Amino acid sequence: MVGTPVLFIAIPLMAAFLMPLLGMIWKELVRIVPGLVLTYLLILAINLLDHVLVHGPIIEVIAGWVPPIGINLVFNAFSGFLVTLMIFLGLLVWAYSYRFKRNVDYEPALKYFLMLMMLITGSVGIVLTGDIFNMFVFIEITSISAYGLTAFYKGRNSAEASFKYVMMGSIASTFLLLAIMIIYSQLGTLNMADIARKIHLMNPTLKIVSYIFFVTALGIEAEIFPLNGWAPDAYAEAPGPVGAAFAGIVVKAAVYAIIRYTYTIFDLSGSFNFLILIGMITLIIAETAAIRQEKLKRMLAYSSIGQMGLVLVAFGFGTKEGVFAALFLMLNHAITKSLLFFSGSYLVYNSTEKNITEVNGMSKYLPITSLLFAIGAFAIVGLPPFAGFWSKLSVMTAAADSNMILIMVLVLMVSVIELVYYLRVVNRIYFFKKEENTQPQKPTVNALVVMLILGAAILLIGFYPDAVTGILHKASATLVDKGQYIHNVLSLK
Amino acid sequence: MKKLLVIFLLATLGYYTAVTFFDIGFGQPHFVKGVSPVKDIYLAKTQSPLTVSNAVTSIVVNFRGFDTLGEVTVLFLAVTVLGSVLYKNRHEVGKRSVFFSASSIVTSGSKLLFPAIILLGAYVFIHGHLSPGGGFQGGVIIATGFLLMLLAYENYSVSHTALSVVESLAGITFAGVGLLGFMHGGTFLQNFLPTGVMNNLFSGGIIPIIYIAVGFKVGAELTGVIYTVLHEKGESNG
Amino acid sequence: MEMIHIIFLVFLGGAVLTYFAGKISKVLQDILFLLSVLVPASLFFTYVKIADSVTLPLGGIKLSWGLNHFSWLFSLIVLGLGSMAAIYAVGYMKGRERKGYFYFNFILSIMAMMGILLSLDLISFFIFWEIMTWSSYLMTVYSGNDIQRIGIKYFVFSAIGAYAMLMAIVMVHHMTGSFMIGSMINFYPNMSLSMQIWIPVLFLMALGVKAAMMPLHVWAPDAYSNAPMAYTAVFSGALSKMGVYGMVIVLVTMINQIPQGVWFREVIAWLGGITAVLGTLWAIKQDDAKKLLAYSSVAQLGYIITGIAIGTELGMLAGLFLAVMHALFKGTLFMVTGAVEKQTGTTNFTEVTGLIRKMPWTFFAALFAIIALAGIPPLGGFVGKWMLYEALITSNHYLLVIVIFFSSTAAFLYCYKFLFGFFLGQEEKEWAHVKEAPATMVVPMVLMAVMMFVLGTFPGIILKPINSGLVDLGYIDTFKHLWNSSVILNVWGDNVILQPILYYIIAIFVFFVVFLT
Amino acid sequence: MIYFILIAILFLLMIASSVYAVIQKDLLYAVMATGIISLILSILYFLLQAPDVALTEAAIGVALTTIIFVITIRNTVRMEDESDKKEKFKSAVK
Amino acid sequence: MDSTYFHFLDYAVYGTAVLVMLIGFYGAMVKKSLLKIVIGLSVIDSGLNLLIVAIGYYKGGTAPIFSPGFLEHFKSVSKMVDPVPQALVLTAIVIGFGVTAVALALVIRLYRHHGTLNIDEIKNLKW
Repeated sequence: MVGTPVLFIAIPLMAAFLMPLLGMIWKELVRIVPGLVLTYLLILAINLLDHVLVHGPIIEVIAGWVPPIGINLVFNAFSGFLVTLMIFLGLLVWAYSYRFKRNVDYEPALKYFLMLMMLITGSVGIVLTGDIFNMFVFIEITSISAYGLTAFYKGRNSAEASFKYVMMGSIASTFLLLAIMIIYSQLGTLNMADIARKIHLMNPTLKIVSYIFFVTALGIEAEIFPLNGWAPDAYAEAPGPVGAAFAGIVVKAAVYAIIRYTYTIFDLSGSFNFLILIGMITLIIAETAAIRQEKLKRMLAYSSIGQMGLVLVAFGFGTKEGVFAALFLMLNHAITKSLLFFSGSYLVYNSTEKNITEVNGMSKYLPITSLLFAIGAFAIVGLPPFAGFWSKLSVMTAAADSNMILIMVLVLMVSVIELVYYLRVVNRIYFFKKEENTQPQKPTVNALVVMLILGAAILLIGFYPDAVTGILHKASATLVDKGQYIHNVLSLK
Repeated sequence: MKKLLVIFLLATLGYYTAVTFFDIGFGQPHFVKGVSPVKDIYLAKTQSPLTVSNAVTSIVVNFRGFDTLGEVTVLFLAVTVLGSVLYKNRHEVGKRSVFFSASSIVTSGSKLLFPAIILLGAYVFIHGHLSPGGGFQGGVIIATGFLLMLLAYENYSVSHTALSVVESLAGITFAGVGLLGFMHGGTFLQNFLPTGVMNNLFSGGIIPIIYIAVGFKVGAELTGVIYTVLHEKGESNG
Repeated sequence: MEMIHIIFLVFLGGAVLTYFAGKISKVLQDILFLLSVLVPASLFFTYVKIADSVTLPLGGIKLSWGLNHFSWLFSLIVLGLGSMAAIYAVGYMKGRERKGYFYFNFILSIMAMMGILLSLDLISFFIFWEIMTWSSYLMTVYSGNDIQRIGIKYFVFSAIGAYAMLMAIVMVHHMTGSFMIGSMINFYPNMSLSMQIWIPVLFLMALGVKAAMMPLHVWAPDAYSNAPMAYTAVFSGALSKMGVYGMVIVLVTMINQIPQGVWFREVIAWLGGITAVLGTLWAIKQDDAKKLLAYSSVAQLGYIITGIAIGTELGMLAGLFLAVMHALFKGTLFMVTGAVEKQTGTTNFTEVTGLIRKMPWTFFAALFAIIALAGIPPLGGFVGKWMLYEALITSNHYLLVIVIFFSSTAAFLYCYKFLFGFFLGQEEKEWAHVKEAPATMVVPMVLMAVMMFVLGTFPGIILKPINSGLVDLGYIDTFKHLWNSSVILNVWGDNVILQPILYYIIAIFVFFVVFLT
Repeated sequence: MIYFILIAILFLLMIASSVYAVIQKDLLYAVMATGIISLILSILYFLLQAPDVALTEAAIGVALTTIIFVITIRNTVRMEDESDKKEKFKSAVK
Repeated sequence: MDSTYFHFLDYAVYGTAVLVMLIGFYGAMVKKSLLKIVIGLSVIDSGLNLLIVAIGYYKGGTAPIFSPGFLEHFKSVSKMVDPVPQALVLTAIVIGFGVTAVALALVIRLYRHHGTLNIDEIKNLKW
């Protein structure tokens, strides 16, 4: 073993506190240090994941108090997989935004990278923690960084988008605290495993109320339908790489939280159907909204919301296959949507409006970026031989195994809509004449490398899905096995 | 129409929240039968291994110290975000908004009060493990002291560099103590100092150290918040 | 590493290499392109034997590919037409922009079609099906003005079909626990009735889209006419046959197994008939050669669908024979149109006339193809249509015979229009400078014209593989008993007594045409 | 009994000031009302045996939050601009 | 402290807290002024914090501080109120302050751009 899960939190925090000091020594350090930290964490995550897949989960206790007294971090195959994915994406986002929009000078750069690092740390914390109040704290860390990143540009709309996000976020934290307190007042504990063990003792009405509060609160972060008002604006107004970070990291963490509550903590029988219902509504509404968008990033945002709906539907099957499919979807969505955001923000780099019409004919000027965008678009609609196909196939297989024919039909119908709006953009990039007032911008070398890595990942998974399915199978088995989780956490002495 | 909808929504929400909390009950033990709440363990452990007088402090700093680390980070981030949101290029920085032209009584009074307030704040966070109060409260009190000075003196300014150095050092102390505990005992934030005698100033192991760091950090951060917001003179349209 | 793997790898690697070779040298790109189509084709016909099969475990699923007689027949169409079109494309694409893009998608299309034919499991079938869809889509939107509408129409139809197929696939997987086509077929009789109906219907939706069956044909005319002609030859000639290929399998292995299948076949046969009539009528109205041929393709596919939907041995034989012939003559016609387009810059009949002396070889190919299309002896089209009539009559579909007959009579109108419009009529000054197309374009056209003649004269050459393919599917060997009962096969299949007379007729016809000019 | 009345008055005052904070058009007064809410909260926390929280609420809620609000109001506008489009139309007609 | 008072409190604390929360919600959702929305959010926080602290209260309990002589006097800790909600509220208050500060900064920036706080006039994005 090379380290413990607590380093995922401690190291970035330490670095964050250090960064203002380091900046005084050499200004470039504030750009370099987050990359070093994330690289280290990625190595750590891969090592730990490797260890966990062989030796079983690592339960890290904090301050020497075993659960349920103290806070604990759980690094098992499921959370470990997500953490690795998040840190990998975080590293790519860092590399991509290293010299993104050169006009950023020292002060904003310091703040940008600080917030970015905290965004990743907060999301990782959400996934790792085994304590519901601690999760609340991490959600707040993530949200505040997200508010700041959304309002990062000086343009007139970014503050508005961010304010909307703050409003929704505050309401989310209110609900979250209420739910936490309802549970605490009944069970006298805040540890997830302990709660899961005792939840059957709880009054069913209170249980349902607290579950609904939880899902409402986390649904705001996870962009579930009636609560996703903030998302398109935040995606559209935030800097391009941040959109990728939202889609790939923050939302994943929130979905993880919902899933943890549904699968492990609560034992409500109807909650799976509830997940399918809200997921389906989210999927349909978001995809029909996406087709009407005129701005590229808003379209991507709605598509991201729709994909999260699909992930929830897949989780809602409640079977191991469903979880596998959902995890596969999350993985592919993280990779692909990041690629789309990355390449998309170069396609509309110099435009103020970021309209879809402004990508017209960009393939002549930005051949590689355009190609990667096209690959991403093909992958996300699930065309073989790209990565998205396998996840779509696994979702369909899981649905068929759960006898959910109607869900299958709806999901496939929505996929056709998705296909239409992505193809429209790809057509514009390749087959339309360039608009006169658009100025293509060559991507920087590091951005290009990042995009190529993601494109290669899409192709790799597309041609050789076995590269990831092994981990996904183990992770899904870990999530479904609730008793093992409780035992692992509470048997510590 | 919208108002009606909102009222309906709120009525539903209010009803369910109220019913839920009336179910829980007030002032009597509300835990489900058969569970042993963690608070009993907290109260017991607060006395014997930790020797901390203030149970809230022991929870905030030790049992749930990780939360506090996160909380400090939230404040740190809030300052960062504030700076980022209100960031202006050098030539844009406006004059500080002036509330009132302070009379000499106010200015000299503030000057007198300022050290006292700082002292009070320091006292509060140093005695965080013995009496009510602690890092947060002490930090806030210190920040109010600076606020007073900023309001009273038009030209009073706090060195931004100094603030961020204090902030960073305090933060590093917190995380560093945690990592020391990790190296010493194998878990993050583990106590590695002798705990001392209950109700002594030097008791509670690492708790006072952390709380002092938190106090400095919160003080610096909140001062930073006030400073940033104060220097935001909006070009009002009349 | 088995030969089938190597073939796919050569296709794939060739596609990528060809794409990037354009950065180095245009000639290298052309050579690489030809190599990456012709080398796998020759490898396939020399090294891959019937009943070879290979597997490839992927994503927890065992993908398996293998060859049988039936898929060999279609491989013949795909690789034969594909090679011809590839040679043609080198000339056609000379001087055009984005050659790499064209070649890449061309090779991928061929690979995907081969993949479909070789697939023994549903997943690889679906994967190749989708690759085929998007590569042909990318060709459809290669040029033209209205691509947003045309391309999306094509893709949406394909996607609806493909997703219907995906549903069927996962439902089959749910019931049988396996993705193998064989196990699906074996399990089919044990399914519940609703599944027995739904599974074929869902499959037929996907296949019907590609085969441009009546309610699902909407995309076809636009897509066929909008793609570059060098590709449309493959698109209409081979790619649409993938739908036919799947339909035959679904019809034979599933629908024929259940009593309700009669109604299915009836409906599909009628859909085919209606497609044929309407396609012909639409084609007559067109002024643009591309559009005309596109609608004519839809109509011809209607014949094929009718033939295979009848389901008797003779009907199958007719449908498959027509499929082969259609690949040949429609491929040739699209190539001709492409040649005319390249030399004159337009494909509108009202603008281009009298090219017969300027482009004699092209005219020769067009003439043969048109004769075959119209169903005039001695070229292949006649044999196919005759067999189709026979099949319809022997299975008591008298009304359908009338419909089909009406359609093929009406087809003369547009056949004439095509021939007359481009090649006959007044020679205008405007086109005085027009020259014959380059050799790389002429040679494939002429070769295919000759092929048509050969097959029309000796239909037995192609009927034998069709027959063994049908035997693979479970039909009894038709070689002996059926061929005896059919007049035309009796005469032309075995001995060639009537041959000189027919040549005479054709010579008179040609003379007549030439005289007219 | 005196406690009863005191507590009741505190509760009523809290609700009243929250209503006032929401409906008052003059934002400065509204902010003062939130300050009063925090003050009452602080007292209630003491009564609920939570001195730590009371201290925090007094410092953060009463002092800091209010000050920041006030600074913000000084930097922006003091009165809530509730003028609907209708009213604007009216004034335009006049 | 007599019992009537606590019976009254049984309902009044929760009732007041929930009512304050709802009033805050109403302000945040209906009001047009950005500052009013932020005020509403902070009112919500106040109500919520009261609610949480009230959960931890036990009748006749003492503050969770082991002042000198506490154990001699009470013998056991069961007379203490629950310290956990208090610790949580401590965290929640600080976090709430951070969020409020961020929201106010955004208000200032919106005002800088638009010269107004009215939501109807700021709406550039679809709400």
